[in-house]
Amino acid sequence: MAVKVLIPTPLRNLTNNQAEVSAEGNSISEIIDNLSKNHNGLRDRLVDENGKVRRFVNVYLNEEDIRFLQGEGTAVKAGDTISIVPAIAGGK
Amino acid sequence: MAVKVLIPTPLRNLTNNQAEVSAEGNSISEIIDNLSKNHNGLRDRLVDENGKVRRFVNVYLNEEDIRFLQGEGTAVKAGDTISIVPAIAGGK
Amino acid sequence: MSYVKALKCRECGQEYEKVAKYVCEFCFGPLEAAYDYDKIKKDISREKIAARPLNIWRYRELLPVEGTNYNTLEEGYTPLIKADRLGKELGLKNLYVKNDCANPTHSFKDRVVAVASTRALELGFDTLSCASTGNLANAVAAYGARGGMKRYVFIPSNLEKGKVIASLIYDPKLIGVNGNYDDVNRLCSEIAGKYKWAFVNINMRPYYAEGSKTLGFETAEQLGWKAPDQVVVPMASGSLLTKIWKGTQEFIKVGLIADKKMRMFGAQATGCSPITTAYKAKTDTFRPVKPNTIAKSLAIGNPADGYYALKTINESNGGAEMASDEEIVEGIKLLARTEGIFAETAGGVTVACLKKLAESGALDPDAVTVAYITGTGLKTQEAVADHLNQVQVIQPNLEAFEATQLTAVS
Amino acid sequence: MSYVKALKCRECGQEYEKVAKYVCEFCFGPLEAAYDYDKIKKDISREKIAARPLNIWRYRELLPVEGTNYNTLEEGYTPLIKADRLGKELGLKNLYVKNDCANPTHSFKDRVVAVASTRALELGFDTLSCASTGNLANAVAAYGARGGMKRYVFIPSNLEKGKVIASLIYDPKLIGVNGNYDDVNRLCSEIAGKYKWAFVNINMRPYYAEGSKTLGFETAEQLGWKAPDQVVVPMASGSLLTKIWKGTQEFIKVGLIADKKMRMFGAQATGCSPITTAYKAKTDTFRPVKPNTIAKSLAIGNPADGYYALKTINESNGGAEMASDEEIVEGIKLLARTEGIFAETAGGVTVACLKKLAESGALDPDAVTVAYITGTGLKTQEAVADHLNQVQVIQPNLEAFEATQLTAVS
Repeated sequence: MAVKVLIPTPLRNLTNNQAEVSAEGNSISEIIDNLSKNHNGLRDRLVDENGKVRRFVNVYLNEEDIRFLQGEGTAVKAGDTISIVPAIAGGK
Repeated sequence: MAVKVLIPTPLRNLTNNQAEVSAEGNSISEIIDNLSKNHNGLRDRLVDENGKVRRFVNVYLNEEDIRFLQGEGTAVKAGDTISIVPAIAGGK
Repeated sequence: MSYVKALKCRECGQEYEKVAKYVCEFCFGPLEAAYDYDKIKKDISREKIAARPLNIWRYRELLPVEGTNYNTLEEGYTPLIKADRLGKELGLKNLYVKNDCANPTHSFKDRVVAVASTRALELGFDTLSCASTGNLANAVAAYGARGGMKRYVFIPSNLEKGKVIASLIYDPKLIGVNGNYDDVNRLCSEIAGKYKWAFVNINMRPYYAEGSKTLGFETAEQLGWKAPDQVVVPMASGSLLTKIWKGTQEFIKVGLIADKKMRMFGAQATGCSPITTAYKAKTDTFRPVKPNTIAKSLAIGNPADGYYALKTINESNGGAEMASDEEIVEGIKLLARTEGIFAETAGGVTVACLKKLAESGALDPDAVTVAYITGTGLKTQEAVADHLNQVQVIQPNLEAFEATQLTAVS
Repeated sequence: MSYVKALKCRECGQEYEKVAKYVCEFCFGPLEAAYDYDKIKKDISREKIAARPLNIWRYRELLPVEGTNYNTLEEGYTPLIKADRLGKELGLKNLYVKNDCANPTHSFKDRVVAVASTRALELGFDTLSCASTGNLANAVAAYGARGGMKRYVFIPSNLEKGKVIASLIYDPKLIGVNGNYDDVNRLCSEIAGKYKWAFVNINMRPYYAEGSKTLGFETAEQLGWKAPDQVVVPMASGSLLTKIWKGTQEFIKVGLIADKKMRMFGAQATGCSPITTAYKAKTDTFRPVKPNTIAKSLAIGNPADGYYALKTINESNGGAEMASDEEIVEGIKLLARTEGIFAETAGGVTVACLKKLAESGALDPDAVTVAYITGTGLKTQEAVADHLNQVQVIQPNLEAFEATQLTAVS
């Protein structure tokens, strides 16, 4: 099952400058694992050696932060959109 | 014809500390002239040697500045109230 | 210890003790602090001033208080900004803006209330009071709180809620008087006559008014101990203009700066312009007016210091201008767009008149020019609200952004 | 010339050129300016700093810009007020309040935007931009204007008119995005990826964030070149707290002040307290929250610098507290009533948490304590409007005054 993944600027050198790619998988971690098939090195930028999403990476499933869902284990379905967003400064 | 005259603090040493006195006259200047009959020296505090109200004295007839009326010549009638108010700072 | 010898009537010269008294008992003229300038000249120096904290009290010898127990929130020493973009639009090559929005309650009133409240505490008052429609009320409520004083603030009862909150926050007794500003002031005169309270703009006026001189002091110090060539000052009662002049003359008198012919220009709103009108008519008598302008902090129809302001303008070879409500709004926008400073309506009056004075040739385009911005636009937002560009609303995606903004994007 | 060697990833140490880049391409960690402290130590001195103008640029060696062509409105060097009355109420004997309301657009954001916009001009950008709901929008609109730049400010489209005016006045392109603050930020990330614009809080973040250090610098200088013992700082992303810490450590490192164990205390709103919650739970992972608090400038549910803020709090033997909406309002009122300072809601959070930390014994009552007030209450009046005493309305005569006020009059 394929979902749309939005790629932030700092990673687009790994996606041929594409802002949007697609990937297969039934959960966030499967999607992330599979991203590297077509885009070499992408997975390692997003997760650490234990497969956990890195501290300064935010992953959204359809506008919802996956930390509000089931984290890396969150299930995805066809038509979903995943956004990867670096932490953004603001406030104090 | 008698009218009520409100006396400001700096002049009350001339009115036995009364905040309000009454005076006779048909115009502002007649009233001011007559004020000194009962209150020695009061007139000279209010008008200069030419009988003009001093620069820093404001005279109100029933809440209206006499400079909006006919100045010292403004007519008064029984029951009117005259207020004497020193210029007050404010703004810039 | 103080360098003030007495309070002295500006009209007849009669002297009084340094108490809470504001008007001459003989001629009703305003009382003013009289200093021993010879002594100050011996005791003061640029080095001494420069070593002191950055507030109005660095000029303590020329302020009318006795001790050094200041009731202060670090008022004064506000930015003097070189305004090249605004200057370019107006054809003025050496333009500065003195930005008094930076004060603790965001207007120049903090200067005068700091002095008045300090003196009030010295004289043993435990209650600070004023009549005001805005900036002064904020400052009295704040400095009264800072000084641990009871505070009674009198306002017209129909004042907008927004302006009331910025005073209420300091928890004063806030009294709304059914009537206009004149009624409020008249009531306050009566209360000041009966109760032993310090009304900053009534019985404390001789001290209060001296605080404005610090704008003149700072300008000279910030320009490198040199007075500007020409200044534009907003006028209500006219007090501020005369005090900026007085402060500068005092700096010359005590030897801190060289003598210089500084030209004083006054700015009023067309809807309340008795001083400018008298100036243009070449008369020295004022016809009081019923104010009708968005510049409410300048809406004083019967200017207590108008006579002296006019005299100062004329003697300094200066001038006076006035600005309509529309020009005031444009003035606020012009300053914000070119220099990033959001001024209150009185600042709009200053900028609009600065523009007119520049265009008419009254101002020397090469001379060092200072325009005084006396308070922040955050307090008078309603005056500009309907005169600004609109927000452009888009959907949260790049396509929507580009579709609406493409022409603007280079 | 600059003392910044490179931008460096705080996580993995990877170095980058000093361009508009904010995130490590390898580990997504935040990039930070890396200085040559040995060289700075040789070149800087108290005397050198003291002789410079009173704005943030007096600490130029420790700021990430190359030249001296600053885009400035005289931000910084705001008052550090001894707060004895507030201290007495809280049982703190050496309390100070750092009042950043005095900045040009009346919040500490002027510090960060001054640095970001100066660096943006150095890098050749002609457009300044940001995503913001308030203070940052005002500062970017103002400093963009001051620098002669085009300015694009992105806000949620449902923002109150009052907050919009204080940005619109500077005539930026103001884009209302249909969505919440996160949506606005995400759109801005995309625009920053495509257009050569300087987004102060995105691609300019390494420069922007350094501006906050000046609060730490100034506090130490104003205390007589000495760091305070303990400070209370409001936290949204947590950046401000880490930068005040960093600035103080830098002052120690380059020899301007003596080494000292300064304790860092963070203040959050209960309705958005991921950092305080993590602190209290003794964990270093954050659960993002959906903000629900009147302290909108602290309403960032996913704190980008939370990890570092927590680390700093723990390593400095500090602490963290949180305040409910009710406590925030009381905090604003308490500060205004005792010290005459009208703070924004974030300031209410700081004061409320200061109170709790004092009461719980977390703060040492004898130590030199500094509380940071980051912006003016004039921008968040709606938060307190319904919680203040009322105006007492009277007829304009002495009898009416005495009838209603007599009990209050001594």
